[in-house]
Amino acid sequence: MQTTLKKRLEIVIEAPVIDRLRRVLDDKGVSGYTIIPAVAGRGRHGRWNREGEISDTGRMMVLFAIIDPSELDDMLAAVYAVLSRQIGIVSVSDVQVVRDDHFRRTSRADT
Amino acid sequence: MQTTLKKRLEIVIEAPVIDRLRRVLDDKGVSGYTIIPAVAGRGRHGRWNREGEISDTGRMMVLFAIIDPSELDDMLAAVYAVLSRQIGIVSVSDVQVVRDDHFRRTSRADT
Amino acid sequence: MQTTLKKRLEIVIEAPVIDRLRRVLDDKGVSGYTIIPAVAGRGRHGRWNREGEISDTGRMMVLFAIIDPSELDDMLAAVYAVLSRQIGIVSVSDVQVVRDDHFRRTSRADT
Amino acid sequence: MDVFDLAAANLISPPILFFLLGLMAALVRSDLAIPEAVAKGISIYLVMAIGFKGGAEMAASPLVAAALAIVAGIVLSAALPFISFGALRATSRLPRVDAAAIAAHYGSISIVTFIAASDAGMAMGLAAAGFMVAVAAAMEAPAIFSGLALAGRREGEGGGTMIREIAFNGSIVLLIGAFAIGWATGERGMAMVQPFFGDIFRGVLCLFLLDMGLVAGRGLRRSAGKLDWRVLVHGLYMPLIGAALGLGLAALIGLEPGSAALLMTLAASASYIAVPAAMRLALPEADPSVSLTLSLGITFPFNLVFGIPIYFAAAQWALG
Amino acid sequence: MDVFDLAAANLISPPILFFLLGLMAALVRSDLAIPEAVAKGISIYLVMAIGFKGGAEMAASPLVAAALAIVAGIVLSAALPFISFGALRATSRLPRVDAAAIAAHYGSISIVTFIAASDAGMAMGLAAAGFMVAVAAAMEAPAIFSGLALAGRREGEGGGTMIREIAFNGSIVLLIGAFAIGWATGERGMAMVQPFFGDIFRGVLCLFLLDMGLVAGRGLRRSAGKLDWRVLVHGLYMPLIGAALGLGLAALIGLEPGSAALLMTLAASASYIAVPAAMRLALPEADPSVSLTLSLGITFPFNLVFGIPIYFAAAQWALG
Amino acid sequence: MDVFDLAAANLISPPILFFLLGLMAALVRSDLAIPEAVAKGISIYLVMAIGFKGGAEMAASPLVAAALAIVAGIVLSAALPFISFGALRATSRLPRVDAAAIAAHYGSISIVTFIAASDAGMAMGLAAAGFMVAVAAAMEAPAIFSGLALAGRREGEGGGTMIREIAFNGSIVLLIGAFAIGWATGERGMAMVQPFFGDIFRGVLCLFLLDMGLVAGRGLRRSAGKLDWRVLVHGLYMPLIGAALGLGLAALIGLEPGSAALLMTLAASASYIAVPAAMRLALPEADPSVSLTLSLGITFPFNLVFGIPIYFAAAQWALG
Ligand SMILES: Nc1ncnc2c1ncn2[C@@H]1O[C@H](COP(=O)(O)O)[C@@H](O)[C@H]1O
Ligand SMILES: Nc1ncnc2c1ncn2[C@@H]1O[C@H](COP(=O)(O)O)[C@@H](O)[C@H]1O
Ligand SMILES: Nc1ncnc2c1ncn2[C@@H]1O[C@H](COP(=O)(O)O)[C@@H](O)[C@H]1O
Ligand code: NA
Ligand code: NA
Ligand code: NA
Repeated sequence: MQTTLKKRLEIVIEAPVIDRLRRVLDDKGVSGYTIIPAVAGRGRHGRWNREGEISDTGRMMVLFAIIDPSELDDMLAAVYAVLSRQIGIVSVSDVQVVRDDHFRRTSRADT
Repeated sequence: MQTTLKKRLEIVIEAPVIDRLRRVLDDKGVSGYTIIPAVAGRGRHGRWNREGEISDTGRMMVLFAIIDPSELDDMLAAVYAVLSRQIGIVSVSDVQVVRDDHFRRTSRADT
Repeated sequence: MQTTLKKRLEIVIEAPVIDRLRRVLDDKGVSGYTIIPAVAGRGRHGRWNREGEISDTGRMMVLFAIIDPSELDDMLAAVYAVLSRQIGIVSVSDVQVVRDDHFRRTSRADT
Repeated sequence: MDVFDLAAANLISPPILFFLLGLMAALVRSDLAIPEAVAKGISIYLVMAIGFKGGAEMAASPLVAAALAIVAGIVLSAALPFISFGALRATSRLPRVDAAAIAAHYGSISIVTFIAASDAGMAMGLAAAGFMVAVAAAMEAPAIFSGLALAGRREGEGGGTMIREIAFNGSIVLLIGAFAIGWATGERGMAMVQPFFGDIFRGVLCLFLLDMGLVAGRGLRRSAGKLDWRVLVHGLYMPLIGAALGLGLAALIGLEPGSAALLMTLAASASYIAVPAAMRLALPEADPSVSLTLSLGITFPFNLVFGIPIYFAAAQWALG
Repeated sequence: MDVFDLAAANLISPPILFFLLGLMAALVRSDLAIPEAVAKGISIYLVMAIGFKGGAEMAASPLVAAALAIVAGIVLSAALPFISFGALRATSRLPRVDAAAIAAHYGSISIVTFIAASDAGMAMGLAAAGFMVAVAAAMEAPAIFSGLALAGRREGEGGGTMIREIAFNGSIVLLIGAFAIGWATGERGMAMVQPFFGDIFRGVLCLFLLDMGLVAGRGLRRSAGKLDWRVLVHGLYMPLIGAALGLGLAALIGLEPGSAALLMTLAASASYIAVPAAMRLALPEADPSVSLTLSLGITFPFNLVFGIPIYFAAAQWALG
Repeated sequence: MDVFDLAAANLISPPILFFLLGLMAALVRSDLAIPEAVAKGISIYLVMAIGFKGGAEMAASPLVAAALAIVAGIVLSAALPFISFGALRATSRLPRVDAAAIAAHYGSISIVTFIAASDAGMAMGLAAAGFMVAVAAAMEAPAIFSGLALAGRREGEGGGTMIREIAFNGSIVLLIGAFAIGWATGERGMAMVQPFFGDIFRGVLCLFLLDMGLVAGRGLRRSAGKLDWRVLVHGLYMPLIGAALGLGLAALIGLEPGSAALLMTLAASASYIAVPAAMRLALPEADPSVSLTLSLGITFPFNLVFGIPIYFAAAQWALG
């Protein structure tokens, strides 16, 4: 099958900020993303574990978005505008996709 | 350590179809996969969020499978047979594994 | 933006052993990791599904850690010391990160 | 009580008020949310409790009446999609497959609407026959086949697998199972579990309806302005058509007012759990957001707040 | 009862003992854990129940007294952060922004501490006025603005968004909503849901405090030795300062002892749900682990075990 | 009542019927499922409730009798694995390490079986001594060490860490903690939480056993045909051996019938939570699916449906 190169942006970010991050990605017109809850982890801010907690503070979420390489710099800049003051990390890797049209940027989010 | 190149297939798919997808992968003899629940996301079909929902409709699951590069085309074809009519996305990336034998295809699923 | 090459270590491991794995990573001074619960999967040990289970046995967790390429062999060796007798898989892929300093190894975990 | 007293009593009952609270909280974008696992756990509790109670009351029900009511329910479930489909195609420009999918939702039922109506009937002193639980179970599936027929689909994989999946659908199995257990253990069984399945039931229902309000409100917010108003009003008049047919059949088979009002409620309610999942498997081309908004965002609140008192008033006026 | 009898009775009540059990289990690194979804579900139940009961009792409360108490609460919430900030800056070397964030926690309240105190008061026969629930709701937010002012922040994005987010914060919406529903449905409504929101309340509280003990214990273990002792003792004397001011205001506006003890408890308690989340949005430079350890690991257990009986004893001694 | 009446009464009690419903639902591949978080939450509730009640009843128990029963329990837990191991090695071709792992499961206990038996005893009017809860707690761990010894293992890391992990295992800590709290607060404490920990207990047990049925049924379906029948029957005769030894020891130390039946049930039951997790850490070479299928899929249903009435009948016949 014919595949196209895309970038997979993976962001680990503290839960209270996830809505803000989503707004930024929506505004930039990213074609899509998926959010997964993490249950435990470690980083410079220490170890954490979710079991039995009642507040969202201190929990991390993992968001990944598959985007076009041409949009990468723009997205990274936008993501860092949010992330620079918050707890979280970002990484980027290469992926191949089949249905290229699915990952076209939209001028504005559809919501 | 000596490592071998594999492909990491990552599929985001709507929850009601996950069993069908599993059946296809099982039939193809994929050596393994792991399924993770997503809690929120966005795509062409709009934004979604799980908190407090009671139906499985509209929720996405993330399935990833580490497979041999030689099997990739075959698997992609099988996955698309399911996916083409459903909501979801597929991407493929390169990964290295150490225990190669663990990822050998079996002729038929063991269940 | 200027990016640096890192390795993304992804480990699928049975839940009862996750604390042992964390201890090993902490001792090695890995700069961070994130743990995500899986809900279903398949491997050589068969198919599994979490719905309604009450014991942690048989559930898998996914841990990923973004580390420096120079630390890879060392980490893999440590991970395998735990993993070789347990159920689980390991894979490694290339990722790019922006804030390099975030992923520096610490001499000892901060907990 | 006349219809206005009933409506007023219903409107200021805690369950309905908590539903409205949830609805409003979602509309003002509050982050109030009940965890998914808890909401699912509560819905399992409610289905178990309603099934068990229905079964325990079966001793008092004549079997012939039960059988007649079940047949009436199946007829309603199979027939209503044709009306819904006809109305949608006549008034809107929805594609065939979308109209068929929506129609299937309206033939099938919402078990929570049924539970809320049972509770309201109990609060009004209009108890219903225990077998109405079995009628609810029987009405879930027929509509799905009508919907597939309307879409012109003769599923390859669908056939066998679909029937299995529907018949062994979790909430049906639980409802029928709990009903059978209640029937088998009777009053002695009921006495053993009364504090859990009886006493705290209405309070738990408040908690669940709060969540339903949140879910419905979020759905509305998400799709406000997206839906064609001709599709939207379908969510308001279709329940009334269903209830009217339900009343007719209830009169025909001689149900007393309490049970008749429940049959009307079942006919008027639209599925938002079982049918949407079935449609994702059988008619994946149909846009799930339209039918879900309609059944959960429009019809569910309408029935809960206005429909239920209307159905009870009508049943009492016609059959009381 | 004198203060020692009160303390003893409080200490051997099941809710407190389950809290201590959780604390100990976490300290010995037991893997005992209550799933997050269940803990959230229970906290929603507790807030609903306390709000509903407060509302249902409003019939018996004069509205002027309620308004006075709400104003007193707002004053306390807005003023306490300035005291907390001053004390922290005078005694420790915490950066301005961290001290301001902590101060905001101490002006705001912990609803679970409030619930435990209401329950303890009920067990002692010292019932409080229903409107104290409204006071609790009113005290959540003002402290956040004081905290931002202390940090020298005039948020760009913050302004509008923040006020929205705080006002429509889930637990506030639920508390006020349930209060309004209780008020609207009164005794009749309360009778309908008494078994769920009343009878099993204290048992559920035991389960929840077990979890709070686990959470507090884990927090303590994680940060033991990391916190400067000058910051740490803040978590012990600040509640006493808050309670003293609360007692003064309660005397001024003429609250009876039961309600006064609750106002003291609110002033003494520190937020660990709403304020930490708000601070992550508005003051992300502040280290969340310091303030969370302080409010959840130090002040919460202190209030639960020692504070509550002290506040009740003091209220009774001064106003009884 | 003779054994057949007992069996019949047990078989048509709601808890057992809900278990069978779950079992059947899983076998017909229904998608009925209770969310994991809810199932865990309920199991925490059940352990808390049974522990608390046991403790509250300790006032009525002579301490010497309690100590004797605990010693008997420890002896059973440590000894049974040797019998189980011998039987498995003699009749099947299981590798040493697998046989040892299974044997450890049979020495240890299933707390849910114990809870179901207590509830059944209560329904029959055969109450047991409060200290039987402590016996249950004491029997969880010794079997693990016997299992390790049988596997010829002298764990390096295992030693210290394992004992910690077992002793501070969540359900043990909670069971003993709740027991201690019940003991400390006595009847006054029990009265405070009776509606939650007492009245609704049996209803919650129904919900939990529904889930256990689903879990057991799924396990059976997954491994049907995979298990050697010589291993499989072990899951049926081993509980009877355990119960017989339990009865002997109960007679020796002079337990009354209600408590004796519980000791028999503990001896007969096999662990499926604590031991499987311990074995994954200590004997990772052992195949977890064999032992889990045996204890959860064979022995648990057997005890629940047939074993418990047999043990009560035997205890009453021998000691009544
Ligand atoms: N190197 C890493 N690999 C994977 N996840 C990480 C890494 N570093 C940090 N994280 C995650 O991001 C969270 C915040 O990171 P930090 O700001 O370093 O505390 C951590 O708690 C982890 O969940
Ligand atoms: N570019 C993307 N990156 C990551 N996840 C995506 C992307 N596009 C879609 N998804 C996920 O797949 C779901 C369905 O996509 P869609 O069919 O575009 O609505 C979305 O709700 C997301 O969870
Ligand atoms: N090739 C694979 N790709 C993704 N996940 C896998 C793969 N193989 C195994 N797993 C996961 O690891 C678990 C244990 O693997 P195994 O030891 O092969 O049974 C499985 O249940 C899956 O969740
Ligand atoms: Na209907
Ligand atoms: Na305060
Ligand atoms: Na045993």
